Formats: sequence, structure tokens, C-alpha cells
Amino acid sequence: MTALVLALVLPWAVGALLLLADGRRRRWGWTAVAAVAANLAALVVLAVKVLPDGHETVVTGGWEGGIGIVVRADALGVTFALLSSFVVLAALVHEVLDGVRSRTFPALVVLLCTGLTGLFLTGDVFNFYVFFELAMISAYVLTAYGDDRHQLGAALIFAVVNLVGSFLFLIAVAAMYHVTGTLSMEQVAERMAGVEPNAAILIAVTFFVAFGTKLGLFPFHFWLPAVYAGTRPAVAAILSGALANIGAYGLLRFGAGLLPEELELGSTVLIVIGSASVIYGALLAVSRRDPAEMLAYSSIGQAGYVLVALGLGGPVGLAAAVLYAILNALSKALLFLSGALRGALVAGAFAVGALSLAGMPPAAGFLGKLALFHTGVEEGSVALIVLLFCGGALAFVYAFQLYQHEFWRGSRVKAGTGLEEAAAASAKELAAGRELPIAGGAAGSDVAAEPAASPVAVRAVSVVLALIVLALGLWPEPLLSLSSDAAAVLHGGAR
Amino acid sequence: MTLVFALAAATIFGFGAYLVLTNDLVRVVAGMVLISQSAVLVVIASGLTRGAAPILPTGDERPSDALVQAMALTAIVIGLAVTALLLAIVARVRATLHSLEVRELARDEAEHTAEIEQSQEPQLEELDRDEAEDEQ
Amino acid sequence: MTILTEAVARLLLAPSLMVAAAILIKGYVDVGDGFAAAVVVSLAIALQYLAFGARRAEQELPVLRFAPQTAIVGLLVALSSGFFAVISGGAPFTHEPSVGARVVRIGRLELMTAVSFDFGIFLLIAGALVALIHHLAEPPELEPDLEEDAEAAR
Amino acid sequence: MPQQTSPPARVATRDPLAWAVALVALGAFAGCIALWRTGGGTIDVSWARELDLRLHFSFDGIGALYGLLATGIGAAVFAYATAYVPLHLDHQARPARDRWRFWPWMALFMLSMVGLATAQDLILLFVLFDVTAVCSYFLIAFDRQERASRLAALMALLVTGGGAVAMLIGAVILYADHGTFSIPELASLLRTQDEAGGIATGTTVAIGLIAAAALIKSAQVPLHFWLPRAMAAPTPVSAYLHSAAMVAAGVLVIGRVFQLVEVAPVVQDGMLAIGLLSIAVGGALSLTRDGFKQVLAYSTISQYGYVVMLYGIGGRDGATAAAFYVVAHAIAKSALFLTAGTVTMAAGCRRLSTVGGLARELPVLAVASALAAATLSALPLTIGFFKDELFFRAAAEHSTLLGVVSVLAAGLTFAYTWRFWGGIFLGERRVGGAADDAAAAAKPLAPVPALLTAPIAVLAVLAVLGGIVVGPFAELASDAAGATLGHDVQLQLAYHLDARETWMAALAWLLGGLLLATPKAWGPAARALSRAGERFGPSHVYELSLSAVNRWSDRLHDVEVRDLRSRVAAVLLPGGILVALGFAATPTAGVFQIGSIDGTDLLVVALLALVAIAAGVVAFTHQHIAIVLALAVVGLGLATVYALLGAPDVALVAMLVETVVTLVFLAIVAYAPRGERPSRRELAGVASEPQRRHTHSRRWRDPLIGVVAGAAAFLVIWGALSRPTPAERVVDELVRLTPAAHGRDVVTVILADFRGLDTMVEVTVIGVAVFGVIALLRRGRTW
Repeated sequence: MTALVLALVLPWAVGALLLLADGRRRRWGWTAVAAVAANLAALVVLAVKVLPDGHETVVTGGWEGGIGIVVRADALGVTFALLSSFVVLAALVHEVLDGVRSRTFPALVVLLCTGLTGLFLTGDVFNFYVFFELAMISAYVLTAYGDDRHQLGAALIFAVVNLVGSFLFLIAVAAMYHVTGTLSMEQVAERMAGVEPNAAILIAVTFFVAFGTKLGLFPFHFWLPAVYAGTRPAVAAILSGALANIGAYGLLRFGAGLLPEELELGSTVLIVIGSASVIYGALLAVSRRDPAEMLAYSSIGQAGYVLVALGLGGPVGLAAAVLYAILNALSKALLFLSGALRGALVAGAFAVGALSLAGMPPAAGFLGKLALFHTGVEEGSVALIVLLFCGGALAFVYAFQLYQHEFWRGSRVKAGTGLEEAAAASAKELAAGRELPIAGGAAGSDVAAEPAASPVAVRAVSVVLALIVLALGLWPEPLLSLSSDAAAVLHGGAR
Repeated sequence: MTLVFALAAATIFGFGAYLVLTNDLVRVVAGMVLISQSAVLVVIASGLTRGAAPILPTGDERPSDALVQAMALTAIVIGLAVTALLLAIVARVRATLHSLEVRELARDEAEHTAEIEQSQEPQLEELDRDEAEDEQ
Repeated sequence: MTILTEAVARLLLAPSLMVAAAILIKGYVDVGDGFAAAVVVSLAIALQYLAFGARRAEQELPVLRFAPQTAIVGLLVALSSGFFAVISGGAPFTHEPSVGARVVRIGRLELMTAVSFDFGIFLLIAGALVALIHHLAEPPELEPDLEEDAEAAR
Repeated sequence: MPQQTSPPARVATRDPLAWAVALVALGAFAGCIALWRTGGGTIDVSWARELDLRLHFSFDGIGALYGLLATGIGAAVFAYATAYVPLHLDHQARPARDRWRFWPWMALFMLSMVGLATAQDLILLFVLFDVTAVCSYFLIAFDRQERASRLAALMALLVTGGGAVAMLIGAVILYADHGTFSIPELASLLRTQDEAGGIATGTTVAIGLIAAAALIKSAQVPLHFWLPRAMAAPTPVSAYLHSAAMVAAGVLVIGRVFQLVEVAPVVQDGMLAIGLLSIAVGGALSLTRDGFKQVLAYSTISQYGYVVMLYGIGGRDGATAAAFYVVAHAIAKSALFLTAGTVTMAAGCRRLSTVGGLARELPVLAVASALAAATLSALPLTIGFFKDELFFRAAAEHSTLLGVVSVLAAGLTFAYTWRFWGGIFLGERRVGGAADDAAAAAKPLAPVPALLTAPIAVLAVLAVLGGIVVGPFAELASDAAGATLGHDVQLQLAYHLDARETWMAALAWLLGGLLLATPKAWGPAARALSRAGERFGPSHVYELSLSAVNRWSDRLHDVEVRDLRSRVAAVLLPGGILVALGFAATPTAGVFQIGSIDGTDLLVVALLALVAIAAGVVAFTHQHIAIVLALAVVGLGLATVYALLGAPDVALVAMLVETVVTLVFLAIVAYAPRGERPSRRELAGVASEPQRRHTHSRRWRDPLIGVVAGAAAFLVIWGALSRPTPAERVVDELVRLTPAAHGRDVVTVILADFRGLDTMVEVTVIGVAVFGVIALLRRGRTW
């Protein structure tokens, strides 16, 4: 229990204190890192206790469950909390090393992490909503982080669209309370079974719209590219690697956990929407020149896979959904962070991310593909296999087109520089290409005006992430058992 | 009363949704406020057992649902928070773009995207035919 | 603003603080809690801003300067009264004195964790809202503060 | 290409990194021999229990054959590359550190080939298969400043990587049907099943998918086009790729899964056809190419066509011949590739048309590569002779037709091999120009380091040695065939002058000679074929589809919505549709209830009506002050409703919050009156005319979406509220427990005690929001 509480309270208190500090100073940045690291450490301790099939429950005030708020760490919650906290930590370290540009950044990241930890570990429907709002409101402010006016526009879009989703979620929670008379997830799950189907399915649809918006599924995705492309890389990494997990987790917890019958009823719709997301996201990602935008569209596609796996359901499908969400979060964080950097080893790190995205071993991404094919074959659906194949092929194309475009063609405009600067840089590049003859270079070869390398320490973060993605591909057992344990929570394997 | 509350909440929600779709950022925020009010109303309505205020309940009369009241309070406060934040973003937008129009924002974004797309060559480098014939 | 509004504003400050205190203290017994009390206080202060203008209001009430710090202190007070029981192995938000135990009273104020929790919330909300009022009293600032940036870079 | 072998290049030859990798290769080669002679070994450990993956390696015949190739040919190629890579970088004026983009990948390439050769598990096979693809991707793109290299790398990765996915799907299908990824287990399971009455269609499809992946990797027609393009790689890479690694990996996989293929005759027949097609197309195109490496690349396609065809023939003959063929081809082809590299380094040319008559100046190279060419064209006293003998035997045993075809194929091989060799070493001496070009005749050759010749000589010696002492090679091939077939095979090879195969070989040589002598006769036809292939062939299809995908992507991107309103609409509208779907999916009769209204409720109803009207005013007013006031009416009206419903706490807070919201709204609205300053765009002098056109169509669209959203919300809310509240409600417990929590106002007790955590988070949200506002308005300065 201590670990459970510490995971929550430590970042909470530190984040609150940091609100007063000037986060651009290194020491506050590192304080924030320490807070998130402590949160991660506490979650690891918790995970050791909880996995494979245990759970740890605390009811606030020492009341009975349902009277007080149930805080419940089970395999599913801990998995997502660990993942999100890890991604947040990586992005935070990246930004602190690179130089924080705003006072509130570290505090907001730490509070966002608090919100995420809380919502993944709560066993109460309404408490989920409040923690969710804590994470979201921090994210809204974070999106505006940086001094670009595009970031401001991105923040506005992000906030408005997601708030619509949030309020829909609140309505659904209220409706759920009305029909079940309780807020504790465990009791809700028991009582939902007896609820008249029409009301239940309408509530389920509302939840789906809310989480679909969060996750950025087609056709709720239109906010996503502008936001991911508009913010700074570290924020984009947090949004796609940590915050988007809310969507996946929400669909799993509320869909498969609380509304399994409705999920089953809507499985066709889920698969259709998921497939549409897969193809649409991947296709749009193909010719995007802005890496952040490409990654944003790719996120839409990857979210589609999660939904397809969820729609297929069953132990294999649910485990695949969890696995896919984890892999996507890790590779997206890696790609967003390394895509903004330059210098030796960064290209390698990005390549690992691209491999993972394309589902190519030895990067861990292929496990997701394997699991999905497995699900598809078990389902006996040729159409689905063809869809997965096409989605995968497109992922190949966009991941490597971008990789080559970014890292093999010499200079590139670093994300976050002003437009004027960017224009000047590309003009310079062009001039260099035309005028400077390169000894021995054949005609038509591009000139590589080597851009300034990013600080070594910043690059090290990306490299470490890349090594983790590689290591998970080479030794997948922990990841696989984690995701199947997490899925087991939902299909009753380990309640 | 069920129908009345559903109608009222849905109407407010609908007006809010309409406002969010307008061009004026202040109206967009107003729309969000309406949507949040609608959600709070649903929360209150979800415990719709009219009764005395749940203070010192004696047991004779069933009090109104205190839990939804607590939830509604929380929701109202969160609504306040997001409204303030949205308004601040709008204020910043107005200060930077000198405009309160969504259209202006969209145009700005479109230009930004176009500049990015133009500043970089296309991703796919198509082989010149003659080069492909028999390279090297 | 006219002298009348100034006078009214000045006159209203003390009573509204009293009302807020009342709402805060009787929260557990009757309608109202720390949150409502804090809003009342901040509305009273907002009235000062409206009546005197930001600069004069802040000159007359220099204590306002500490609003952000107050907010964070409030948050920490609330957080610690929520979680202190964990140290002795209890659940978070465990209530002291516990169920059935005798409550120490000072007049009508009952001393228990929930009260300090509520007080923390009061501080937080009041501080935050006052800070909000302070910042809304001026138009947004866009120019980067260069000297501070330079300082931060060090 | 600048003519220089500068001292720095020679210094770089002593690059420890390069020699370390080469020595590792040599050591690995020795290790492989040792393992082979001692009968190998097996590793079988669990890899990922969850997915039933195993790390199952076994150094059997196939492992020995391909392991020895990967390390042995690897050692020769790496030794060559120690000299080649520094020169290459020097010519391109690239820094020496770029060699780090070469050696680690080469080492990994070799390692993964050995792994692939010994893998016994389909997923393991897939993983290592892809690792070789990744290695080749980076190696092909070694000259990444060249556009052709980048494109070639991408193509190789897409085609072979995509192929590998087919293998994965096949593996998963087999697993779903048979519960194992292990190849030996699958083989015995399928054989049993086959004997019991045939295998399922799904299984055949799965085997076909795996075979397809292998064929793509082996650059078989029609998915061969990535291979000639991959010649953009530095020559040692090409040599390794073609003889022992990448392309060989394809046939390796076929050999490994051959027992599965055997039970699916359709797949096997398909392989036979594809092999024949590849022999013909590859051979014919090879005859038309001018670039050294292009000639050799198409020859590789053709040569692996032989191997595929042999597996298509199958049986003992086919499997042995295929294994032997791979060995002989690897030795010869690597030597020829290295020759091309050396000639390019010496003469600075890469085309047959610009070089000739170099035999006198490069005698060692000429002899060594002649031996390699002899091996490839199956002349006696080389190991190549036996490869064709086995090939003819297998083909002729299968059918007369195939025998005839095989002679034609061998003739083709003879022709393109000697066209290559003769073009470089015979004829009029010229460097960097056509015949009759005086400058070209006089242009000197650059000096070539000995290391650019020695490995070729070693390979040539090996080829001849193999032609004389064929025993070890035969043993290697029979071991591999044994592993392929699943039972022991004996292979005896010797020269029998009277045998049918010898006559077939002689006929092939004759045919090849004829082809060589009469280029004018077949030239136009072959070139027409080549042109047709470029215009309509698979490579063109690849490029077309890639650019089509890019074009579609752009087109879709252009129609993506990019303003806030459409983005919100994109949530509301589909959401509404989904709600309607959900509504329609379940029975609705008697579900919705109107509820009763008694006297005291009338005030509430009236107030709600007022609130709705005020909301309407908000919606249709454009004056900001009016909007704020109408919003206040909505808020206060609702607060009154809450008060009437017995929720005084909510009413109080709603009232207070409403006041704060109104104040904040007024403050923000008051900052700058609208239109006071021109917008950024107006400052730039850009008219906003085109956008105005859309406004009209919006006039109906936006209210419609509002109505849809409202209707959907109505359905959900009404649907839920119509359900009776359950008898057992948690709130009753809360009311009961309130005195125990020392309180009287249940709502406050819930907020501060039962659900204190909610309250804690909620006030934190307020704190974050306020500090967020400060961050936005004041760049975070707290006061």
C-alpha cells in the first residue's frame, strides 16, 4: 500500500511545489525528474507485488469499498501506469537536458504524471474522471508550451475537442451511476449485466466516443495531427506516448471491463472503425514531410490496431490490444524524441523506432504484428489479415521514407525553429547544393551540409529508449507476459 | 420529470455544440460552458430523487441524493477550471493573432503546414527514367 | 470609480471575510465548505480590484502578493491531511478522530482532519483565485522577459 | 572517378576494425568447420513462453553448408573489403569514420546468416530473415549521399521486408492449425497428415506464403527487380549479398522448409515454374546489360532460378543438386563480383562498353576470374562442372522437356559468363572509352592493392580444388540435402566421360559459344525484352504504386479538415451517428419513460425552460457582453433549480462559480475591443475572400450538427434516466455513515471524507488551471 500511495503523493506534492518555482532552472528540472523517477520506482515496486495476478486495494478513509473511493492496482492498471510514467520520464529528461523553455513545464509534467497514475490505479468511475481531468488540464497547458503561435492554436484545438470528449464522458458516468447506483468499478461491472440493453448500449457508445476522441481514432482524429505537429517534441512524445494511453486503457477498462456485453454487440463497428483508422492513418502518413505530422497520422493508424484487437476480443485479442498499446507508446516516444535531434547515434535510434513502427525485428514492434496476425488467424478472417498486411506495408513505406528523408539527405530544419529561420536554412542548403562542388561526388548527389549535433546527453536519452525497444524485441517474454496478465484482468482470468 | 430533464440537458448541450462550431472564439468558449452546464445538469438529474437537503437526515424522509450533489460540485469546479484556461488561451490567441476568429486560426495553421510542405522536397524521389534504364 | 463604490468596497471587505469564515467553520454541519468560503473571499477581493484598480488594491492589501504561495501551501495542507494517516499504516483520507471517538471542540468548531483538509482547500482556492484576479487585471504579456531568460540559462 | 591510390588509403588498410571483423569471419569459419566435422550441436531454449517462441538452433547439414558459406566467403570478401572500403571512401572524399557504417553491419550480416542457417523455428527464421534485410538495407545505402543508393535500399527493404511478412502470416497460420512453430515438428505432423489423406487448404496457403517470402528474397521473377537495383551498394556488399548472404537466405529457407513444401504439390510446381522463368528472364537480361554488376546481378537471378527449379523438381536428386549448386555458385559468383570491383578500382569504369583488353595488365586477376567464370559456366576441372552435372541429371530424370530446357539454360549461363569475362579482359585495350578511342587506349590503370586480387585468387583456387577433390564438397551438399529431406543422402561425384550429363554439358557449351559468337542475331530481341520489362514490368509497377500511394496521401491530406469547427464537428457528427446506431441496435419499446410531474415541480420546469431559452440566447447572440450575461442567466437559473431539488450546497457553489466565471469572461472580453487592431493577415495585406464562400453553406450545416449532437445527447440522457434507480444505492449507506464521520451535512462529508480524494484532485485541477492561465498570460511569472 505504501508504494501505491507514494506513487501518487510524491509527484503530487512535488508538482504542486514546482508550480511556484522557475522551471527553467536546472535544479527544478531535475527535481521534477526525481519526482517522476520516484513515481516510476514506486510503480515498479507495486508491479512486483501485483503481478502476475494479484491486486492491491486501498479504500479511502478505511471505509468499505464503494463508500470510500477504491484505489486498486491490478495488472492492467499497473501496466499502463508504468508505461506512461516511463514515457513521461524519458520526455522530461530529454527536455531538461535540452533546456526547459518555460517556467511551468516541469511542474505540469509532474502533475500530468500524477493524474495518469491516479486514473490508471483508481477503481472508481468518478474518481477516474477527476484524475483524467487533472491529466488533461496539465496537457492542455503543456500543448501551449513554447512560444510559437502555432502551439497556441494547437492548444486551443486540443483543449476544445478533448473537452467535448471529457464532458461526454462525464455524462456517461452520470448515466452509469443512475442505472447502477454505485461508482465502484467492481460493483458497476456486476450491476451493468442486469441493466436493460438499450440504456446500456447508449452509455457504452458515449464512452466509446469519449475515448475514441482521446485516442484519435478515425473519424474523431482530426484534432490530432495539428496538435502533435504543433507542439514541441517532448510534449508530443508525452501526448502520444503517455496521454493517448488513456484512450486505450479507457476502452479496455470501460469496454472490456465494465461493459463486456455491449462491447461484444458493437464488435463489428469497432473492427470497421479500427480498420478505417489503420488504413486512413497509414495512408496519410505516407507523404508527410513534417516528421511530427507523419508520426501523428501514424498514431491514428496504430490506434486503429488497438481497436481492431479489442473488437476481436477474447484473451488473445485483449492481450494483443494491450501489447500494441505498449509498443506504440514506446516507439512513438522514441520517434518523437529522436526525430528532433541530430548527430551520431540519433539516426540509429530513429531507425530502431522506424523498424518498430514497421513491425520489423529485431525492434519490439514485430511482436505486436505477430500478436495481431495471431488474433486475425484465430478469427479466420482473411479480410483482416489482408488489412493488417496493407497497414503494415504502408507503415514500412512511411517509416522508412521519413527516415531516409530525415537522416540521409543532409541538413534538415530542426523542429521548433521559426519559419524565417527555416526558410533561410533551406535556402542556404539549396545554395550549397548548387554551388559547392563536392570532390568525387557524382552528379545528382545531394549535398550533406552536416547540421549541428544535439548535446550528447539529450541524444543519450533517445539511444537508451532505442536500446530498450531493441531489448524488448530480443527478449520479449516480460512484455508479453505483462500484456497477457493485464488482459487477464479483463476476461476474468485473474479477478 | 425524466423527459423534462433530458430535454433541458439535451437542449443546452445542442446549443453548446452549435456554439462550439461558430467562428467567434468567445462564442466557442461560451459553447463549452453550456456543454459543461449540461453535463452538470445530467449529473444532478441522475440522482433525481427530490427530497429534503441531505443535512442531518432524520430517516423519516428520504433526502435528495447527496452523492450526485458531491459529484456535481466537483464537476462544476472542474468546469470553472477549464473555462478559465480556455479563456486564457483565447486571450493569448487574440493578443498574438489580433483576431478572435477561428477562421483566422485555421488559415494560420494551413499556411504553416503549406510552408512546411514547401520547404521540404517530396519524400518520394522518383527515379528519372533514363537513370533507371541501366544505372552505372 | 466613484468614492461611493470605494467606500462600499472597503466596507464590504471585513463582513465578507466574516461570512467566509462562517461558511468554512460550519461546513460540516450546514451548507458550505472551504471551497465556497474561498470563493466568497476572492469575490470580496475582486470587488477591491474593481473599486480601487489593481495597483491601489494591492498597495492597500500587500498580503495579496503571497496569493500563489498561499495556494500551494493550501494544497500541501490538504494533501497532508489527506495522506498523513498513511504514515501510521492507515488508509488515505482516514479520519481522525476515528469513528465513534470523541471530538474535541472549540466552541462549535470540531477539531478533526476533515477540518484541516477543508482549511487547506480554502487556502488553495482563495490563493489561486486571487492570483487569477491579479493576472486578469492586466492584459496578457507577450514580450519575452529577456533578462530573466538570461538568468535562467545560467 | 579520380585516379588515385593515395597513401592515406593504404594506411587505412590497416584499420583494426576492418581486420577485426575479417578475423572474426575467419575464426567463425574455422568454428563452423569444426562444428560440421564433429556433428554440430543443438540449442533449444524457450524464448517467449507466452507466444510459444523458442530459440531453437541446430547445426545440421543446412547449417553447415550456409554457415560455411557465410563465414568462408565472408572471410574472403571481408579481406577484400579491408582494402576496398578505404579506397571507396577516399574516392568519394568521405571521412574514414563512415566505415562504421560498413563493418558492424557486415559482421551482423554474417552472424544473422549463420543464425538463419541453423534456425529450426519459423518465427526465429522470420526474425533472422528480417535482420538480414535490415543489414542489407543499411549496406545498400552505404553511399547514402547518392539518390540511387537510397532508392535501392528502400526498394530492397520494402520488397523483401514485405515478403517476410508473408512468411510471418504463413507461420501464424501453421501455428493456429498445428500448435507449433518448430519446423521439424511441423514437418512430421504434416507428413502424417498428408499420408492420412491430404493437408488442409489453409496449410497449403501458409506453405505458399512462406515459399513466396523465400522466393522474393532469392530475387525470383517477378519480384526480382530489387536485386539489380541493389547494385548501388559497394562491390564487397554486392559480392556477399549475392553469393552467401541475402539472396542465398531465400534458397536457404526453401531448403529448410522443404519438407513442408513437399506435402503441398501446388507450391512445389509453382516453384518449378518460377525457377524456369527466372532462369530465362535473368539469363536473357544479363546478356543485354552493360554495367559489370548489372550483368552479374541478372546472372544471379538466373542462377538462383536453377536452385529454385531444382527444389521444384524435388526428391533426392533435386535437393542434392540444389545444395551443391549453391556452394559452387557462391564461390564463383563472389569471385566474379570482386573482379568487377577490382577492375572498377583500377580502370575507373563500370561498364563493359568502356573497358577491354585488360588481361595483359592484370594477369593474375584475369586468370583467377577466368577460373571463376569457368566454374560458373560448368567447365570441367572446376567444382562448377559437378553442379551442372547434378542439375542435368535431376532435370533429365524429371522429364525430357526439362532436360532440353536445362541445356538451353546452361547455354545461356555459358554465354553471359564469358561475355562478362571476355568483355573485360579480351579485345582491344581501352580504359574509359569505346573502341577506336585513342585516349582510352592510352589511359593508364591505377595501381591496385594486392588485397584486391588475392581473395579472388583464393576463391579461384578453391573452385579448381573443388573440381579435383570434390569429396568434401559433395559431403557438405549431401549433409545439407539430408537435412532438407529429413533422411540421409549419399552423393558420389566423379568424372564419367560417357555419361549422358557430360554430353548435355558439351551441348550447352556449344550453344553458349554460338550465342557469344552471334550477338547481332539475338541482341535486338533481348534488348526489346529488357525494354518491355522496364516499361511494363514489376519494377515499374512498384514505382507506380509507390508514387500512387504518395499521391493519394497528398490528395487526402489536402481535403483533411483543418479548422477547429470541422474538427469538433468530426467528433459530434459521427458520435451522433454511433448513438443512433446504438439506439437502433436494441429494442426501444417501453424503454423510455416520461416520468411524473407533480405540483411543486412546475417551478423547476419553468426554470428549466428559462435556462433553455437563455441558452438559445447565448447561441444566437453575437454581442460578447450579451453572451456573458445570458450565460450568467443559464448558470444562475440552474443554481436555482439545484436549490429547489434539495441541493443547497450545489446551488451555493454553482452561484459563486457562476459569478467568478462571469467576471473572468468579462475580464478577457474586455482586453481589446474587437476589430480595434487589424488582424495579422490584414496587416500582411492578404484578402480573405476565398474563405467567405464557405460561410454560406455553413449557415445550415452548423445548426444541423448542433441538432444532431443535441438529439444524440437527448437519446443517451433520456435512455439512462428512464431506468429506475436500483434499490440498492451506495448513497443510502453514505447517509447512514455520516454521523460516524462526525458530520451532519452529507454532501460536505462526502466531499471531505468519503470521497475526499476526488475533492483533492478537483482542487488540484483548479490550481493547475490557474497556474496554466498564469503561464499563458504572464509566461508563468507567478505574481
